[in-house]
Amino acid sequence: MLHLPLEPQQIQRVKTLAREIAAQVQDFIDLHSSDSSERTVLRLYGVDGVTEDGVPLPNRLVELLRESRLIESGVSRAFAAAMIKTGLGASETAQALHEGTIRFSELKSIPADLVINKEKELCQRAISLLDRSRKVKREKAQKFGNPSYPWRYLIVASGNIFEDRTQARSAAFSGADVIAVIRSTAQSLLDYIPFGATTEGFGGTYATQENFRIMRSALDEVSQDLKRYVRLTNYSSGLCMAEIAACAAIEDLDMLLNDSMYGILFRDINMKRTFVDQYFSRMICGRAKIVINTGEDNYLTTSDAIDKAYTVTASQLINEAMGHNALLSDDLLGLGHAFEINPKIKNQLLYEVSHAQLARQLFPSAPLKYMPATKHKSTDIFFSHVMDTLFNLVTIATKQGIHLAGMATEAIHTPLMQDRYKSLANTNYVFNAAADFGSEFQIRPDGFIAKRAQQVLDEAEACLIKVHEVGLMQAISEGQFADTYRSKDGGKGLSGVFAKAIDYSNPILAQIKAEGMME
Amino acid sequence: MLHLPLEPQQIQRVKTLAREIAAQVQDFIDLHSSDSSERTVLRLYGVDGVTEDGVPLPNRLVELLRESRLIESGVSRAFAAAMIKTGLGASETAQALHEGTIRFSELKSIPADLVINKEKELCQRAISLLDRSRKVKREKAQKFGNPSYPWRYLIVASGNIFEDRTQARSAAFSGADVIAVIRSTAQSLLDYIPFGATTEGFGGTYATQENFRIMRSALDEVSQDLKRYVRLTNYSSGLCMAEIAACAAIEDLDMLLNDSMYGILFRDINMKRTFVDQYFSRMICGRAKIVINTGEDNYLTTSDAIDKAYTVTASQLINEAMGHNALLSDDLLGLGHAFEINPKIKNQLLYEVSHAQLARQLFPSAPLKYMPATKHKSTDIFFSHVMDTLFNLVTIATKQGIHLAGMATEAIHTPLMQDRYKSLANTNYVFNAAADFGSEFQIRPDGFIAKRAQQVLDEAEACLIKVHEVGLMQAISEGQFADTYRSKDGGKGLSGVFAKAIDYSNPILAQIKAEGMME
Amino acid sequence: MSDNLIKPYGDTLNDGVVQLSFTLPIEASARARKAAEAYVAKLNFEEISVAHYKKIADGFTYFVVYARAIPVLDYNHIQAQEVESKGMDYYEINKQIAEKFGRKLNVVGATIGTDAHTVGIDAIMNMKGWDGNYGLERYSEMNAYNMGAQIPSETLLAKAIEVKADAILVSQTVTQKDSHIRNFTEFMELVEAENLRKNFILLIGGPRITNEMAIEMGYDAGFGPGTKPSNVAEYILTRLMEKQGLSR
Amino acid sequence: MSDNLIKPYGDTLNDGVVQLSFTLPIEASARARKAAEAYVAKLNFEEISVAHYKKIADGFTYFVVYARAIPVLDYNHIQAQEVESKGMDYYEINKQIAEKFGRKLNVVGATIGTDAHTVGIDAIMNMKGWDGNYGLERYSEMNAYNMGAQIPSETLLAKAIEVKADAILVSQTVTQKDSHIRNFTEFMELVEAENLRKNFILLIGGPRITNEMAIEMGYDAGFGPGTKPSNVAEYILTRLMEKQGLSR
Ligand code: B12
Ligand code: B12
Ligand SMILES: Cc1ncc(COP(=O)(O)O)c(C=O)c1O
Ligand SMILES: Cc1ncc(COP(=O)(O)O)c(C=O)c1O
Repeated sequence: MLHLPLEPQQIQRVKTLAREIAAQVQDFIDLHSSDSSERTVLRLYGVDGVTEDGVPLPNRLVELLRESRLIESGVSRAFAAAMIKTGLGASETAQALHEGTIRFSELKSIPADLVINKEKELCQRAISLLDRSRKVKREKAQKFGNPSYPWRYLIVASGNIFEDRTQARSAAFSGADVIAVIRSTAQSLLDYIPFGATTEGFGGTYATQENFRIMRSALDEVSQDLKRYVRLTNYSSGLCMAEIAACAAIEDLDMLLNDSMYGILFRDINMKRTFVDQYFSRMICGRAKIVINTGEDNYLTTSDAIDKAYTVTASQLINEAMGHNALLSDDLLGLGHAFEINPKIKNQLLYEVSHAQLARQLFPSAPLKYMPATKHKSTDIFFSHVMDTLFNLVTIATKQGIHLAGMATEAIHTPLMQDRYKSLANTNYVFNAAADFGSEFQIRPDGFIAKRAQQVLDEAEACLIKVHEVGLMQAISEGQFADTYRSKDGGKGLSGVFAKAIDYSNPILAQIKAEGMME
Repeated sequence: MLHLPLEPQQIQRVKTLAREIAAQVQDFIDLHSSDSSERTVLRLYGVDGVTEDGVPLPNRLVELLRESRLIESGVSRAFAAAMIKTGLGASETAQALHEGTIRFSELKSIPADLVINKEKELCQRAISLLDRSRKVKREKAQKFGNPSYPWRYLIVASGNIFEDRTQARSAAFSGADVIAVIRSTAQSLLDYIPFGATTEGFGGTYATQENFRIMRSALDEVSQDLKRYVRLTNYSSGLCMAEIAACAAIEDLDMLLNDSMYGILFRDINMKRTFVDQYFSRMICGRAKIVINTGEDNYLTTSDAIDKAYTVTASQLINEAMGHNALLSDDLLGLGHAFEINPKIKNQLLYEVSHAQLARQLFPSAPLKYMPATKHKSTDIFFSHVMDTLFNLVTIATKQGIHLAGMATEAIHTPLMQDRYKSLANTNYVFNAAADFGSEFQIRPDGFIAKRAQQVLDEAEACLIKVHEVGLMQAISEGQFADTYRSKDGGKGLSGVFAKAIDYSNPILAQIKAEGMME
Repeated sequence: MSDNLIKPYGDTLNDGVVQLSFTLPIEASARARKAAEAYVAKLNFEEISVAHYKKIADGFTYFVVYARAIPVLDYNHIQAQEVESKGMDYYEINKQIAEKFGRKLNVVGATIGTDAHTVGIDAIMNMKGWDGNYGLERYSEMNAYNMGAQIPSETLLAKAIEVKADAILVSQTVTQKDSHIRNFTEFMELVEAENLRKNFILLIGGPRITNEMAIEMGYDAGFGPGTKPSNVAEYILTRLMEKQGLSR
Repeated sequence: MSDNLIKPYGDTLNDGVVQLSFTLPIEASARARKAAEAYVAKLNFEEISVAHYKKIADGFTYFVVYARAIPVLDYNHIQAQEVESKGMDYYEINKQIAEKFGRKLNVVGATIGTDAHTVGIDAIMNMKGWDGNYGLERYSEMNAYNMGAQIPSETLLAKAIEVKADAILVSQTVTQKDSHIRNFTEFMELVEAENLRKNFILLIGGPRITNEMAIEMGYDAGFGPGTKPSNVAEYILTRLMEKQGLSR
């Protein structure tokens, strides 16, 4: 293993800073919930389907709950009461609520102990869904064969789930360990999850439960054929973080893009909304053993990858701390970073090794998610292919966990089938040709690479000290991250956030919390 | 700089072995000359042009000398006498000899002191040609700007010198430091140098003096434009090694492919002929400061690059020793090696680093010539481009001297203009991105890379011990190199070799030897 | 004007050599290889050499082909309307604006539609600019308003009306399913519907935008990769002078 | 038989996407870019996107293009004559030779003309073989004579006559200016001039050789990249049985 001479005390210091920053945010989170978090509860209770007008039932119900001015107490108890009232299953009850045959406002008469029992029963159902998913995935990995790190991660983005499936099979055939279905442009701004199979997505394919199912079952077949468990990932980002996490858990997805700040910075989603939702989404991921992938790479698509390298590190530390708060074990922390330095910079490769190794050493047991060059990719596909070769080398040299395969056509179009093949041929070759690079070479302890890593860590520490001083929300509004300024009450989705009433109940969250981190 | 922990004593040992092997061959060389060596003398004395039938005058004259049974004394004195006889210049005298108006057999009457004086004059002319070339090149390098190592070496191979010129300009524009005009297939087996400009070569463009001139003058213009001295190289190999060296010196070429064993092994040229000719060719190169490029890379296109890595090292040591015998200074020793390991081998990159660094440390002041993958190149040009990226990395990491740019289309066709561009874009990027790789990383002293280098050196030593025992000629006939067996009196061109008579004279060789290695 | 006939160049004039790579939805086999040859022949090539073929999925084969293109193009018939630039710099442009107009120019920019890419428009407009070339916000003689990304056409136009914009800058990066064309067209239709076309210089830009394209869609000019802020500033200056009948 | 119409596949069936790269002998400019577009249009493409263009020499511009190919190919019309192989191995082949012929088969091989590449013919003939598959010299039931490279056609034929060869193996690697075609043709003409065509199984091989090509030139079969010695041995065995009317 490569090694940078970092001071353990400094690592302690930055981790403590991040922990305290996260704790402050957690105080806020604990007092709030959101429409989408409530919808998540409903989904885990078994509510699915859409109205005649295509409105998802979870949305419709939370809307009704708001109209009844009962939202502050959470949907859990109200829905349990409704179920008792109808004596029917979750979906039928939801339908009844939608049709107005029963109303949230008319359930007060149902005895509290009955409601609480029903709630417990529903919660059990929810938790068992998550536990089942955790077990199923573990079994499949064992049965089919669990690839070792780095996992080769390939995107499909045709906008048609069935075409995506063809692409995914091809990618797996060439060696992909993870398939990511790119989501339709701007889905992050939809305050609901579309329903059913997508055949005409735009810039990607909607994240829907049905799409998850279609792709996961295709990959199960592929895993069987290839004797290698091929993982599936999607996006738990935007206005429906927790809801998507729930659907993903139900459909046995393996990984999710999920960042504590991405939506705020890059989608102008309100920060309160984001913090609340990401917490619940992560609690689900932790319980169902879904690896999260954070989005630090995005900082470097807008800011300079050398000047702002420290923001990646600072954000990773915050994501880790928040992840731990949400009971994510280290093996679920796919903290992000990226190979985004301008290829014209002298010693670009050494810089990248330095940054990648810093992340490796700061988070030794996290399966780091390493992104290829994108911003500086050339439309000269031959040149871009060469950049990816060095990227592949850095991954294997620094033992990254989740390797996003770079595309020679990155600066042109979403990948063609043959682009993926070429990318994997590149990756597979380099991973093998440089298999033991990390143990054969040593970083000169007083050299450029070591000094550079130290500098980034120092800058990250300084940044965290500032953030710690003013609090994370304030720091974001001051533009500390990604050169982007977001005010506390600005952005999309704030109206969906509410303070929990004294009788607020979300037994799922409570139970996950009570039972702690999963093995 | 990367560093392998090699034992200085062992390096001493292998160098001594090689020196003694070369000394033995030198004993043979000193007693012999060849038709082509004699033609070289004539060329340096100013004989050029062809007969009505297209036979080069130097060939015609040496033929006549043979017919007159005077060859064993060398052409120098006979030609000097002929010039006295005609009272004309070299070419006119040659013409007179060709036409039979004078005859070598009829010159005995001319007083010896006159002849010796004429010979001295002619020799002066020859030496001054070489000295001029040495100086001109030094001046041009200073004037235009001398690129630092690694020099990027690009081939042109259109078969038409004028089209080659277009390609060369393009390559230089994209960053080439050296242009190699690939020679027409099988020219190495021609026992003469074709005459004039080539427009219809096959698999390359003939090495002719006129072609040299055309290309060198184009590169002078380019060097002026680019403010960077662009070097020119060609082949001093085959049946006309020394003759081509002479033409190259006259036309101010900078480098020549020239190996002490290549012709024997790969062209089945008689070994005696080769040893004699390469000596004279190298004496010329040393005097005119022409860098030689040896052909060890060729071993690995036929034999396995791991199993037979030691043959490269052994041959480099022999080439060095023979080069020193021929007064080549270290900066003229472009000893060859290659990146030819099967890309499917695990840790291919580490093997290649090991081999390349071994060469670097064995010959610290030689501008090593490093060849890209060829045999294992795929017809999938994208994959081949990736292999070249790692090759480029090894070059810069181990500080090679002369870097032959790898071509993505190697397994398909001789390079197109755009192939060269892509190759250079790859090279330029990697050289810059990994500029200080060698000083930033350290080879683990007890690791795989170090052990592998030691193994190759041990095997090379064992090989040299065997060669030393039986003598180089015998060793070659036993198939010690390139898995190829060549008998002492087999192969092409033996009939052109002769033992020097007691009155043999080659004042050029004598003077170069007497004056020693040039600064 | 005599003809200027051209063909692709491999290593000899008019050899026509072109490299292709593509995938066919058929199983890899000698027959697939022949199909690739036959297909490339339909594309007007000869001496077709299938250098490489490889199965990349069940029922899909990837090919690398070299072949010689047959057609000849008369380069004399090709015209392109390039945006002309005298290479004026920041200082010169500010000076000229001050001299010729005696007021600051107003410029509004945005990425419209659902396109979330801001880096391009930021490169042109933000203070720090691009590649060492100051952005429009930095120009002392300009008021530059960068609205960012995912801006509806209506919002952009409203802002332009509000600040009495001299020029509107529209950026589009995503081109999948021709979304950029749709968005540009929508914006233009909006401007025309409001009868405001003459009020503004309308510029578009993005990684796949050419000047030709812009003009076809009724814009004044289009800017592609590598555009520097000063190119845009110079264009706005000169075009405005032209529109107002001022001499250069 | 119904049609089986195919087109290149990018990421959607029949989208026709093809990648091209080529150089045009013109100076890099927007006009050059347009010329590239116009040229690719002549090659039967639509939705042509010049992704990249770059000056690579005075008067030469390099292009990377993505475009959608228009033609459609009926795959049902494509037939390829593949060399059939049952995948017999060394032991099986030797056994069959012994059984069916009761004598060793004689095989002569060489690289002819000025082509100096021996690695290919060596891979097939030399003891150690290729990729773990024994070469013909190793076959107990064969006498294999590998003459090496740069062998004149006459010499090869003379040797074949001398050893009463059952099969002659001819290798060619260099294909510049179609030298392989010339050499193969010359050898075939020589064999026919001597009226010996029926005496031998004639095989050719090399990196750019296909079976189709071989048959066109009158050879029995052609072998390309990846050929294993056992493929060749099996072919010789079965072809010889066929010629001699022996059942399999
Ligand atoms: C950075 C980036 C992102 C960032 C954007 C961050 C941000 N704040 O902008 C993030 C990560 C958020 C992102 C997201 C997505 N992206 Co994106 N992204 C890129 C990337 C890597 C770089 C683009 C860039 O910034 N270039 C640098 C700028 C400076 O160049 P430029 O835009 O060309 O601008 C110059 C000129 O064009 C001109 N210019 C530009 N605009 C204007 C306007 C005017 C008026 C003028 C005068 C000039 C001008 O001046 C600029 C300076 O010279 C490209 C790939 C690539 N290398 O090109 C993909 C790419 C553009 N993204 C793509 C896609 C599909 C997406 C996503 C849909 C999903 C995905 N595959 O990642 C999402 C959703 C985005 C959405 N809703 O639109 C595709 C687009 C495919 C296509 N052709 O349609 C690309 C090509 C990647 C790919 N191969 O899939 N992306
Ligand atoms: C090794 C090599 C050399 C070695 C040859 C050593 C030797 N003893 O053979 C050396 C260095 C001497 C050499 C020299 C030259 N080479 Co060379 N060389 C190559 C190289 C790198 C590999 C070829 C090889 O050995 N492949 C491995 C073998 C096993 O594969 P194969 O030949 O395809 O054989 C398999 C099958 O085809 C089949 N097969 C082959 N023959 C036969 C015959 C029969 C009967 C059967 C059944 C099967 C069969 O079975 C084999 C096993 O599967 C190629 C580039 C490349 N990567 O392909 C260039 C290449 C072939 N060389 C080339 C050229 C031009 C030359 C030179 C003219 C100059 C130069 N550019 O280097 C000289 C002169 C040679 C001459 N006079 O012919 C060009 C040819 C271009 C073209 N298409 O015409 C190539 C493609 C390089 C390039 N891009 O420029 N070369
Ligand atoms: C954490 C995270 N979420 C989501 C996305 C995708 O973007 P969108 O918001 O368009 O779904 C990314 C993109 O890189 C990301 O990193
Ligand atoms: C030393 C040397 N001479 C000559 C050549 C070229 O071969 P030919 O003999 O065909 O000129 C090579 C090829 O690599 C070589 O290494």
